[in-house]
Amino acid sequence: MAEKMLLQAIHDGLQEEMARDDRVLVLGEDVGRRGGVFKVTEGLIDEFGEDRCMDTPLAELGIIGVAIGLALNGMRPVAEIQFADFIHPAFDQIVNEAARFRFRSAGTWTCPMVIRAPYGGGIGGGLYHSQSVEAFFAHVPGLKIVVPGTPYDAKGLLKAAIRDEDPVLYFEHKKTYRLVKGEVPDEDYVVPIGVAAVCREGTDLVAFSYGLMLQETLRAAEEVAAEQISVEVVDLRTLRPLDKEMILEAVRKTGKAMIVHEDNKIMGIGAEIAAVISEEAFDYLDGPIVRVAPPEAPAVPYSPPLQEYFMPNAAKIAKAMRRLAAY
Amino acid sequence: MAEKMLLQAIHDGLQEEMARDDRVLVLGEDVGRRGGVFKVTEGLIDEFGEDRCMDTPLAELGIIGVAIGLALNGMRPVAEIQFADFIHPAFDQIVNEAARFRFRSAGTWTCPMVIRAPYGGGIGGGLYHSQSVEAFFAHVPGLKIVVPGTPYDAKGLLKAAIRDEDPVLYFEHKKTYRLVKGEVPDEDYVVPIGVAAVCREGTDLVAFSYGLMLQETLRAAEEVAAEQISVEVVDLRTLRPLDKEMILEAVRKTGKAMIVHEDNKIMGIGAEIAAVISEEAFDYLDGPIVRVAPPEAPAVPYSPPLQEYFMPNAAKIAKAMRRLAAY
Amino acid sequence: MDVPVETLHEMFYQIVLARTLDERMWVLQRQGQVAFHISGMGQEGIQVGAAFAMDRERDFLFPYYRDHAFVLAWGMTPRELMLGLFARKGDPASGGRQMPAHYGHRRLRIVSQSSPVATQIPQAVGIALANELRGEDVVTIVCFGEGATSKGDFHEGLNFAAVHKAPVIFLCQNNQYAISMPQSKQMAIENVSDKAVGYGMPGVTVDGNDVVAVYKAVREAAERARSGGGPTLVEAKTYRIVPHSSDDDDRLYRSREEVERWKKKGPIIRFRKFLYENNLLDEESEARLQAQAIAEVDEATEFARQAPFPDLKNAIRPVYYGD
Amino acid sequence: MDVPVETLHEMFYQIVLARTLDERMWVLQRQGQVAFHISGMGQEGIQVGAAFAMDRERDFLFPYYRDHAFVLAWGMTPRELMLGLFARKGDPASGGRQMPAHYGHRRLRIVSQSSPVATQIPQAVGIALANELRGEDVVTIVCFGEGATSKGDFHEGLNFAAVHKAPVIFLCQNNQYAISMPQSKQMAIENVSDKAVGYGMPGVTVDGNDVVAVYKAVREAAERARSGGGPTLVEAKTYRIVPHSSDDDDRLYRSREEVERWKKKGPIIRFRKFLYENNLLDEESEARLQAQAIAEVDEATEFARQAPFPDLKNAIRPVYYGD
Ligand SMILES: Cc1ncc(C[n+]2csc(CCOP(=O)(O)OP(=O)(O)O)c2C)c(N)n1
Ligand SMILES: Cc1ncc(C[n+]2csc(CCOP(=O)(O)OP(=O)(O)O)c2C)c(N)n1
Ligand SMILES: [Mg+2]
Ligand SMILES: [Mg+2]
Repeated sequence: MAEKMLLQAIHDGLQEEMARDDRVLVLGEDVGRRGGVFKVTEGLIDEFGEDRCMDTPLAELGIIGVAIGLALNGMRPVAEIQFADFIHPAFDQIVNEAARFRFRSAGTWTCPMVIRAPYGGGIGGGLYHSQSVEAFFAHVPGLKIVVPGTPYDAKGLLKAAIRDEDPVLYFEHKKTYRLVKGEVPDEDYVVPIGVAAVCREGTDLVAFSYGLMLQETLRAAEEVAAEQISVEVVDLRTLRPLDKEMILEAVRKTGKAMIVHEDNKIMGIGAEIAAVISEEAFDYLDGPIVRVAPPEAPAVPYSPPLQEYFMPNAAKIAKAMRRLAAY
Repeated sequence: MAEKMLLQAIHDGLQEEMARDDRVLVLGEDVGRRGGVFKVTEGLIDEFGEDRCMDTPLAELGIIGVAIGLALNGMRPVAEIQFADFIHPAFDQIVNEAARFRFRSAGTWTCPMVIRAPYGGGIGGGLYHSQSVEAFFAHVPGLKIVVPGTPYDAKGLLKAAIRDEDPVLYFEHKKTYRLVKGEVPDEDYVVPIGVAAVCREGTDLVAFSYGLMLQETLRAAEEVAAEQISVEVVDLRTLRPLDKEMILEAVRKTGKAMIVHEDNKIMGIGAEIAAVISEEAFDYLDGPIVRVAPPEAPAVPYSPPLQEYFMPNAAKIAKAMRRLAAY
Repeated sequence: MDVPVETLHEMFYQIVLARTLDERMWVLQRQGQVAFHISGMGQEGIQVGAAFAMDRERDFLFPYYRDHAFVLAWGMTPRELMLGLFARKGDPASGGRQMPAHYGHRRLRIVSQSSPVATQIPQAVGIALANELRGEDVVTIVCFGEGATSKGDFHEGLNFAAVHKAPVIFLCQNNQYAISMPQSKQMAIENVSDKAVGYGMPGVTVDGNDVVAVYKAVREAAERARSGGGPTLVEAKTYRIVPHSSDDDDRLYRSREEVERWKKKGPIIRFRKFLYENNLLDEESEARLQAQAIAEVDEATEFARQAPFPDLKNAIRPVYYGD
Repeated sequence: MDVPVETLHEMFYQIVLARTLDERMWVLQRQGQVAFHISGMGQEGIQVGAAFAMDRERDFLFPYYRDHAFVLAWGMTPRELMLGLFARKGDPASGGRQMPAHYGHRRLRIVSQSSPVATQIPQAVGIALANELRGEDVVTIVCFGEGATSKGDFHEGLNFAAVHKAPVIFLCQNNQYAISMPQSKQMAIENVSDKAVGYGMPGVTVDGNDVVAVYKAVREAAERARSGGGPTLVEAKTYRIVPHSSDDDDRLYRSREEVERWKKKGPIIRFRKFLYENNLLDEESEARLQAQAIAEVDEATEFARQAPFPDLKNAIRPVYYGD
């Protein structure tokens, strides 16, 4: 066991999977000599060569389309989208193609592939280097979506994603790359897709979150604990398929639920969680289901005070926790 | 007043707006001589010429990108996407570009444009000619989304969309084109964007729907009325911005809510409506919020029995109504 | 490059068979026995010529919806195609989930195809790259119409293939129309093959109604790919002699004269003439082939008509592994 | 086509001003006064040459993030650019919402730009078409790097423009790198202008370090567009003499020798030599220009540094009309 940054955990997960299975390869813009703009793929080109650490033209549709072909024909591609904000040109290839091969071909053609994309704000990226895009894909049968919140999960979920037989979107929050550190085992392990984690036990209400917001939610829970408000915090980790059992169990236990995310509120992941709870745990609810999310503007603005104003944070979350606890 | 098919109402709305305002033009694949594959643009090329009824190359990204440019420079383009299933290549241009011009330019550059797309299943279109895509866009600040359910609304909402200062997605259900008929006034009128409509009054529960499913929901309400279950039916008409006031009012009145749509359940419009209700009308709820939607498979299969099995219909909806009423 | 006589005969039979099957499908659709048909008529010359130029035991085929004759020549049976048309149990492409003509056959390396135009192009590049990475002697051929060349998928796919020297053949079946849009509204150039210039790969235009010419052009491209020479764009020019699909009415956008003129230049008429002129076909053997094709198609039609519908679970599964 | 002496002088000053401003921005970033800078250094020759070839009173400019010198020459002020860099109130592009170098200026017809590469290309075609439809004598010029040519947006935009004869100039500023990717990994051809062949429009390659050559090439393209001749693809070759942005370390992927070699061929050195050789510039006037540029940049820096931050409502509005 060693303490690692989240970034390092992803790097190591890639490296180990490539060493373990020579069907695994990474492709994307600047992943080679440059090691990716965040250095996640650093050194892979030296160890595995240009063929398995493949620099591509500036063409997200093409990257995903080619990755699909590689997957159809026996490889295990891990495609990198340089920023999640630039995944949209590949939307058709992901949603209409990768997600549907198994179904449309009666299971004869399949797409085991991973798409990695750094997402999220708070890092001075402005409208187009800060986006949260997970909600778009969470609507799509055939896809899986994971968002690691800790280095341990980052490595374990990446390995699970690479070994999965279906297309998996793996979103990594840029601000957590160096901010979030934690113990990572040396031996091989996976974190199963589809399983949430209770990060903090509590009795008054449960807050569901993921990614960077998990950190803020934990800080908020700590803050209100001093005021005798006991908050359970659940890291969703997988956004599709949601861990419905754990979600419902936490609600049955606490009676009050809150969802915190950095993505826009309307039609964000919080909507689905609220819907599941209100449909399947209605009798256990002692209060409204609360969503904490940024205002309905298109992504994070650049200027520091604007960014600060836009992003949810521990203080804003704590305020919502107090209100819900008092309901 | 004359009785018209929904298809005809859209055609007339286009024709009248083009005659009224010479900034209005339509563009898309086969919209010229062919009149569009569904004949919605029939005759427009004769009346307005090739410049204002513009056949384009087979390139959805390009169509929307060009339409954005036209809108930025003083025109009022109405871009047709031949089937909603093919809107995904333009996802980036719609979500990252059209939706954000106003915000990113401090209001100096704007995109008043309409994107029309026939959507929906039940017409033997299989996976790729049957999709419901509204949920993806309902997540995006800067966009508006309308789905007419009647010929009256089809024309009135189209006019409102064309006269709107922001990008509007206008989804027309293919099966309603000829199936749904109704009175359409001869004089000019608009149906305001953002306003839902109560189509049937009721007291036991409220069902929210739109598009083709509105018809099935009304039939189901009729069916259960015979069993003394009084269902209020609301046609959402606009999916972004949702008419929150009307939604909450109907829930406060009936105490029980159901959402019916043809799109996949997880992260569909129903999720947002359930979330809004459970957040803002919690105290009025007498039962779980129920969502009626197809199974979690990627779009409608082709073979007739499979299609039948997949699609929600009056019988399935009535069953859910009975269950909720009895709760 | 000489084409063996045996190959010429086989090719002729495949063309006749495909046309016979296609005509029957139109009839079934017009009779209301099936809901939809999209036809490859007029393009059989391209497809059969190309199929025979490939190594059908090893190579990958990524077809498009007109590749009726292509998939037949590649090894699919009339029964399989008819099961697809009727969307019955046993349809190897999709188990009745997809519309007819959305081909796919795992064992034959015919990749499952969707409806959105051109999406298969970058995917085919990935398939080819996988073989290349593993050092296998396998080539991928991917088909599409001239309309598809307008899409970003075409562009990003071809550029990627050229940069990474993928062993792939891009076969554009230029039938001069994309539904109602004539080529002139699709692009401001005469030859699709000129698009190869911008990618730095060879581009050739060939008369798509000349089976042998197509065979030779594709053969050459395949040899280039096999020997590490990378991708080729092959444009085969022909004409769509039927409406876009059974839902289309092509009288709205083109004259009957134009259609009739092109029908006369069709691949069957032309190939037949070539064979007769070279004494490779006579009336008796032709009649025998025709009869055989009709018998095959009759049998396939009956088989599919009587096949059961797919199980209902096909409507919702498999979406994920293990479903 | 002869370039008036006055124009040459103005161009030289604009280049000097842009370089001075750009250098200052690097300094401010390295000092931690601003968070981010993305530079146009080395590309000023292309941008100023092109700007002067257009009608800046009427035409539309759709810039990209290196078009620092372009927007200055087009009429934006150093103050405005500095406000963008500091993301302060009064930034005319975005009111502090966007990252620096995401230009835009409604009054000057400089269209608001986003970060996703190449999206502006089809949009520029639409802008040009609007003028064409209204019969106005207005041309649109749109800029991008050679990396952007790999995207579907480039392809669909250029094809659309050629088919519809839109009065638009596609100016590719080929600086040989897309972040770390050399041109050879981006495309399998030497000249981006060869891509014009596939669209059926003229394509020209010009030395982007030669201001006058760029001026002439763009002028010719603009005249073609104005006279109904449709679009042109102009490739101006140069080299990115700095890292991709202040976040990049270009030593990871290219040698110092390569960079130094290209620095010597830069547009300022070259233009200066040309002016001296033709007795159009002497040391005294050059010194005056330099001093003037520094003064302008000093003033702009101070102005922006002291400007207030944007109002907080800018974080959430305007999203819709009426907000
Ligand atoms: C992305 C997308 N847009 C539109 C369509 C509708 N559509 C189906 S076929 C077709 C024309 C295709 O023309 P071409 O590529 O020339 O092939 P052809 O049908 O002529 O063989 C169109 C527009 C589609 N299937 N996919
Ligand atoms: C769609 C998209 N993908 C990736 C990026 C990240 N990115 C920003 S600039 C750049 C390189 C662009 O290269 P080029 O077009 O040659 O322009 P240059 O920066 O060299 O001037 C990349 C990959 C982006 N902004 N947009
Ligand atoms: Mg065609
Ligand atoms: Mg470059």
